[in-house]
Amino acid sequence: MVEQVEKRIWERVLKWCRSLAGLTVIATVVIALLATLDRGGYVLVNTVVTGGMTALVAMGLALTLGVLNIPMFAHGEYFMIGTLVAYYVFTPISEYVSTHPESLLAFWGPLVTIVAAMIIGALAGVASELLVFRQLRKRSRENWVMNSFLLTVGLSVVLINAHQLFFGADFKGIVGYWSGMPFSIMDVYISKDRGIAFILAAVVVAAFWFFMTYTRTGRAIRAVSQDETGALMVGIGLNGILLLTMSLSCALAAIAGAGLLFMYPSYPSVGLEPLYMAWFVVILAGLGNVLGAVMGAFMVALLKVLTVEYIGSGWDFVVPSALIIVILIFKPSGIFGSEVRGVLDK
Amino acid sequence: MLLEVKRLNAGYGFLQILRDVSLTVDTGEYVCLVGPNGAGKSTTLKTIAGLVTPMGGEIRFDGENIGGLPGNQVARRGISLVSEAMNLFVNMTVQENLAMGAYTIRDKKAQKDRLDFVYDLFPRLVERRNQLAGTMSGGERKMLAIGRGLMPNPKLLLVDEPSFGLAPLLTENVFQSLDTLVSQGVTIMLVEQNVTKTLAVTDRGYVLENGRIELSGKSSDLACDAHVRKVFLGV
Amino acid sequence: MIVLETKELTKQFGGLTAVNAVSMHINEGDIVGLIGPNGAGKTTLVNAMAGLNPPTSGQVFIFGENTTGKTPEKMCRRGLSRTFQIPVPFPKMTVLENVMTATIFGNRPGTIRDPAAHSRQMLEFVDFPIAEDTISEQLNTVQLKRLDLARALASGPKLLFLDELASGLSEGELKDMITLIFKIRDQGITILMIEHIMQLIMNLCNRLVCIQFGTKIAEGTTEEVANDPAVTKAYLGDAALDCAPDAQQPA
Amino acid sequence: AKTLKVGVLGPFTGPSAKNGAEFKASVEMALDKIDYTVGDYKLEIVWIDSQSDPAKAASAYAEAVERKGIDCAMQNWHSSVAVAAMDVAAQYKIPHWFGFGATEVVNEKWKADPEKYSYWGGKGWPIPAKMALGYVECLENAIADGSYKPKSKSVAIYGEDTDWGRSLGGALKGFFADKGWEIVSEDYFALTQTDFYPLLGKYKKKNVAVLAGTSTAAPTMTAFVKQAGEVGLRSVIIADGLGWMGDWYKMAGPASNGVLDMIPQLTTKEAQKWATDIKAKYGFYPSPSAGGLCYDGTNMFIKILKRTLEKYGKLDKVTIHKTFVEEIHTGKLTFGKADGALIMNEYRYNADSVPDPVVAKDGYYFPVIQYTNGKGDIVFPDDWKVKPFMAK
Amino acid sequence: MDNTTPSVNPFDRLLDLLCFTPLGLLALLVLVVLPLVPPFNQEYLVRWLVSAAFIASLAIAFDFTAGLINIVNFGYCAIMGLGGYTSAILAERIGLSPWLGMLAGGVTAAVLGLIIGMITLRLRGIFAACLAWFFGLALMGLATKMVWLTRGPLGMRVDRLFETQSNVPYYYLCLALMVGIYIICKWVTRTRMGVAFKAIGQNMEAARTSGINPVFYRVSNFVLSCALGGVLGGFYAHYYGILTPDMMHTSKTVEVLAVAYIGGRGSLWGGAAIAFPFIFAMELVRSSLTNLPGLNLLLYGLLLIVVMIYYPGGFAQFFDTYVRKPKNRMMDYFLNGACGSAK
Ligand SMILES: Nc1ncnc2c1ncn2[C@@H]1O[C@H](COP(=O)(O)OP(=O)(O)OP(=O)(O)O)[C@@H](O)[C@H]1O
Ligand SMILES: Nc1ncnc2c1ncn2[C@@H]1O[C@H](COP(=O)(O)OP(=O)(O)OP(=O)(O)O)[C@@H](O)[C@H]1O
Ligand SMILES: CC(C)C[C@H](N)C(=O)O
Ligand SMILES: [Mg+2]
Ligand SMILES: [Mg+2]
Repeated sequence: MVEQVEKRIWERVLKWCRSLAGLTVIATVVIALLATLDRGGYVLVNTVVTGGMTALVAMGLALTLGVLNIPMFAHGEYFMIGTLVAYYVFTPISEYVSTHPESLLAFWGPLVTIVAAMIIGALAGVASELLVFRQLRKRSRENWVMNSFLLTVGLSVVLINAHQLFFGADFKGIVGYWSGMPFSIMDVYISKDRGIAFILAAVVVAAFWFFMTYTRTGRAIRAVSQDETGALMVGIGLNGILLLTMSLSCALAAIAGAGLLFMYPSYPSVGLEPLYMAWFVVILAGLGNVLGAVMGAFMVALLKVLTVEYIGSGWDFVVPSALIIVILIFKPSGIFGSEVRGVLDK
Repeated sequence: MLLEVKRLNAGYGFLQILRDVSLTVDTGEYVCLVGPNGAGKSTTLKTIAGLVTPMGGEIRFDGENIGGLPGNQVARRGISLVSEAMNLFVNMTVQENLAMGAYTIRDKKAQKDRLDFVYDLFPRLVERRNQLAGTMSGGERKMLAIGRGLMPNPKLLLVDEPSFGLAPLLTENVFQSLDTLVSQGVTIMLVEQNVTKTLAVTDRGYVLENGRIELSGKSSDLACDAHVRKVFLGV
Repeated sequence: MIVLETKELTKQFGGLTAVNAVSMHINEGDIVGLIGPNGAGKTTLVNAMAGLNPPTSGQVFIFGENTTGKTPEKMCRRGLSRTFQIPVPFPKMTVLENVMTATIFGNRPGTIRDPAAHSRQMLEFVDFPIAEDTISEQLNTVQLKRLDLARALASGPKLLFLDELASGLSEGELKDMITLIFKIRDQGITILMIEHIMQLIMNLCNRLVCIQFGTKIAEGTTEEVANDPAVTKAYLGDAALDCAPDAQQPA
Repeated sequence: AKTLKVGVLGPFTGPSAKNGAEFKASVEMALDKIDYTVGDYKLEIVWIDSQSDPAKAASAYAEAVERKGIDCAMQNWHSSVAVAAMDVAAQYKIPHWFGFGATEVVNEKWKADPEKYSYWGGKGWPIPAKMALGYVECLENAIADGSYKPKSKSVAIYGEDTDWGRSLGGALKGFFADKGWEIVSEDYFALTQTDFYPLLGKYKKKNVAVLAGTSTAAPTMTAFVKQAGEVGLRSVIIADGLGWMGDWYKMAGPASNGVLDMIPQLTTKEAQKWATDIKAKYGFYPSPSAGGLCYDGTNMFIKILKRTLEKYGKLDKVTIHKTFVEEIHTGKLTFGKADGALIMNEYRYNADSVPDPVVAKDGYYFPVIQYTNGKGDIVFPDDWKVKPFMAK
Repeated sequence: MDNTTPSVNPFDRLLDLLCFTPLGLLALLVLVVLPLVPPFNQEYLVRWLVSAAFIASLAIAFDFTAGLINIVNFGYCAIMGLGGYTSAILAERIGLSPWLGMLAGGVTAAVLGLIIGMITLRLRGIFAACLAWFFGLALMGLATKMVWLTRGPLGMRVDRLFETQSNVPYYYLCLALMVGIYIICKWVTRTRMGVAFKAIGQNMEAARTSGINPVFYRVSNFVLSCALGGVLGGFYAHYYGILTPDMMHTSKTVEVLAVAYIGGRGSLWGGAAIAFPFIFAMELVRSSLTNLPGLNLLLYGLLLIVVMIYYPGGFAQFFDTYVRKPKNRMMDYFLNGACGSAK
């Protein structure tokens, strides 16, 4: 009996390995290891650390695509909101800490900052859903993907320029969250900020995964993504779930923004680069596939690191775009497959 | 009366489909709604289930007016719809689909009981419990859809065209399951194209034409009615 | 004359073999029924024959010519048309424009002088109940299927595939449908139809093919197949008994 | 009274809007001092937003001429904008003073048709090649006197992928190669890039002794310096432009200790007072190289206007242009510490140098500085230095 | 598709042949005389007119793909940029005349359109849009990094088309381009090709089984739309006199897309009609409220949101449903023309 189960699992693993998803994951790992042997440990470490952060942004994007069926172009702007909130919350904290270095805030301050950004990001998501997307949904669901996409384009323009108008265009940045010596792994140094940001990303990704698969609300979100009418029929309040999803997705972006403030100072169009990265990841992994996005983030990170390593800085736009074009040609639904109905069926 | 629909008007956008539809269903009854294509049968069910907003009229369920409530609120009050399109969650397993069906039940024990009930009714679903709904055959999906509709232990089950696109063998199975349910005391309102068959199994029926109720009565009487025979059987 | 023949036709989706080495043929003037349980692979088989989903292996011959892997638009020009199980014609066009599209592109340029008139004729032929300037996304499934049929006929086929054209029809309407399909056959069009409604199958078809799990389990005249124990077990159940052929079947 | 409309071209919105803000503050400060009057002329300012985009800038410029009727204009930040705007200025014969935009292209274009482009009066920033030598000499000096002993004479060139970044990078590359340094790599990255871990990892692996390059965007430059510290690079970093933005230290932090930059210092009392005035009025500390140069340029323009009025009795685009040609391009009219220049000893142009100012220690000159805790100390040239160069 | 009635006079027939209604013709005449009457004869306003006409032309050519076959070419401005760079490089390296250069730009853009068209063939809706987007990003990346050819972000200086300093000739050229592009696109939609475009835009499978070869029609649509974009890119290069990779940026495509969609997708004329008031309003806000930088863009974003929520069919749909059904026969003739087709 046990043997049989083992054999079954083994067979499934083998089958997965032979699928496209399995092959790419294995290839990614192998390439990463080879490059590491060739150039040194920093390749691997950089990939992992960069990948973790990209995952946070990409996951939110995949969520809006998968559940709300909105190809979000304004996702970077919620990242921007995250950086903005974090800047205004953390600056006074760090001033206080610089005069009271022993205070508990030296360690907890950054976390407080990130939580604040998360809350404001979620509220921004709620506002956009109520004021923008729900209005369109009420009026017409026809051609939804395209219309909602244009809405997000408009939203992005509005948010960027609102930042410019109310907070000015200067760079609002900080030195770092946690002071102290960098960690060192495999002879590679990683600053505390990056290390903790990575851990934070890992925790958030894990918590999010748990939430989506095992909780009642998480399941309801997935149900809505697969069939809205069906969800209504079993008693799931659609509006509530859509609102929740939007705020979750925006909160994820805001966490990423706040967590990376030490690298991306806040300014109006800071969200563009994370947005492009997130889109790369989401297309690569499959539109709307939230967990695939996590894997995809690491692949894109590796691609970026390798491009800089072997081709040169500044090509990290051209090479991923070219690769994604190739992927779209051969596997339009992405490596891990797409879960979006409206996009695939229409 | 469990369900009382009074002078219901409904439609899509500016297009009105239902005109002054009135009907009633009593607890424990097996009622059918028949009518030619495009008469508005599915629209009636969808309006009762809250998926289409009524333009006028009243829907009383258990004495409460539920007209205009959104679908989830209606579902919470004990009405379950098994729609034509089934609306399954295709990327979830059978078990997860059933669990979603019991979304309104928070009590773990009660959920378990319902699951056992459904699995008893459709042993085939037990075998398939870890399969993704999207990969199941048409008939299995129909069973799953009915099973999911039964999960919340509804006071009223609305079933829309259970035989649509099903092979004869499976159609037979589905009808048998519905019979079993009725004998277990579930109230059912059935919409079905196969009029002869439908009128043979149900207690009472309504005939809907062009969005209006044209006839109603005991199913056995309707089966002999000249008008019904002319419209549906062409004789 | 054999108008369509398949040899060991196989179609796989990833690991799933939806159609497994099916060899069958259709004679000119036949109405052939393709039956089988849900998910048996009927639609997939028809798609493979019509070029919509090229087969993994095996060959298709239409009018004696090897058309394996030819695109559907080429097949259409050769005289093969089809309707869809889930029809969504051109949703933003009017009913007439829908049919006209097929009239214009399905026939050799120049053969049809007045596409509009030809299309109206087709709509009339299938008894289309709704005004020709209705936008087709407003139609319901049954009407859409009817429109799909008119569209398929407009391109002047010699061979026509019908995928569950009659599901959702009431018994009275089934009778009209039977008459209509005979009318089509009488125009010299050979028909292959997928159907679950035995009343229709028994009344219309002179030959049947039954598949299960992608494999052909029976082929032959209607009586032979309908009485085949394997078919009864896999597909018909007791229902077969209810639907003996009607006496009034036209010649 | 008569009015003279003066356009001020700058990136008031878009990615370099911070520079725009410094421009605005500096111009207003300078004009406040003279109460917006020159002789019997009232000066009226028209802000021309370049939006960091040459095409948009050209439109906005033309509109300022035609709709708002500017008679003359001044300033500018980007090289690409300069290339486009100098055509518009020539088209409308609008004398334009002190446009930044260091690129060689401007000079080439200017020299190809000096008459036409004489309207692009004098640049506010010379081509990078004239400035970059200082860094190399500074390091060579330190090696010579034994205070700096690099493991190998290897250098990596980096920079933002713009005209500015590439021209400075190219110049540095040439100078280093001349002195026998090995160029390990040359990378130009997007202006908005802020993640340099992969690039810095590569440098670390190669054990480069010196990193040399530039970026005008504060987030980019500060991120580069900060992350270099994080990955544990021990190289000498030349980060040209790190200090151009007033608030840079808030982002770079202690990682900037030991970094080399070229930046004029606010050495004089007036200069420091100017900086505190700006802080009081506008809420930020200006940088000497954006705000400071702009302030000097504006004051020099006022001097030009005064001279024009004196000489021709009226101010319009013709007379101002005449002053450009007759007084400035000949080196007759200069602007130095005596006139109240804050940053440079003297802004002076002559027939050889135009459109660039004369680069010399007593003229337009940037010292090399090294940062400690956010404060720069001059380490080169020797006669100005306040501290010796210190290797890490 | 209707046969024209024999009683139509030659003027109306010509008008119909050119796809104009009397109203459209009137609008065009207004645009023609506009730069000659005050206040529009000021150069800066002519500049605005040029950029409006330019955006209008792009919107028409963009709508030819987005509106008709329902694929949003999200890399459109990158393709336009390719046309511009081709023309500029040819002019600089081998001294090709800008007029031929514009054509050459059209040709290279068409070739790229051919490639993208072939590749996106298997893809639907959003995937095709993404692919075109990444093509655009890659192209922009190449323009940035191939410094030896394009001078990268340093910007490439291009000789202008006309010797004069005035913008009026450019305006007329651009207006002519706009009208030409409109007529070409409209003509194509009137032929059987137009029917095929509509059909494959709505249901690929039904189109194929009706005998439409999607490869041919989809690719020809892409090629034409891209070729027109390439020619416009050539115009851009020789008008502004400078090319930077920034002109290929997604935000530029967004601008075109916004105009085309606010104008009304699938109508072709909607974008052209809306471009002029739109550009003028934006520029006016920008230049009058210089102390509130970014406000114009904020308003533009809000406008896009409001239109998309309340009127996703855009101006063209609004016009068709509310204005175009007059009681009066004269009005009807004026709005719809004698033959009832177009503008
Ligand atoms: N979503 C919709 N939007 C617009 N019209 C619709 C929609 N759904 C159905 N209709 C129209 O409403 C009418 C009634 O449809 P309904 O589905 O209720 O009929 P039915 O009696 O269930 O018919 P059938 O036997 O075909 O299932 C039809 O004419 C159909 O065209
Ligand atoms: N594109 C596809 N990808 C993967 N599997 C597919 C695809 N299309 C069909 N299948 C699978 O192939 C099998 C045969 O499907 P098909 O649609 O041919 O069945 P059918 O006989 O027409 O059934 P029905 O009577 O329910 O229409 C099914 O199991 C189905 O899930
Ligand atoms: C002023 C200069 C130092 C920088 C400016 N961006 C240029 O391109 O020249
Ligand atoms: Mg129905
Ligand atoms: Mg089928």
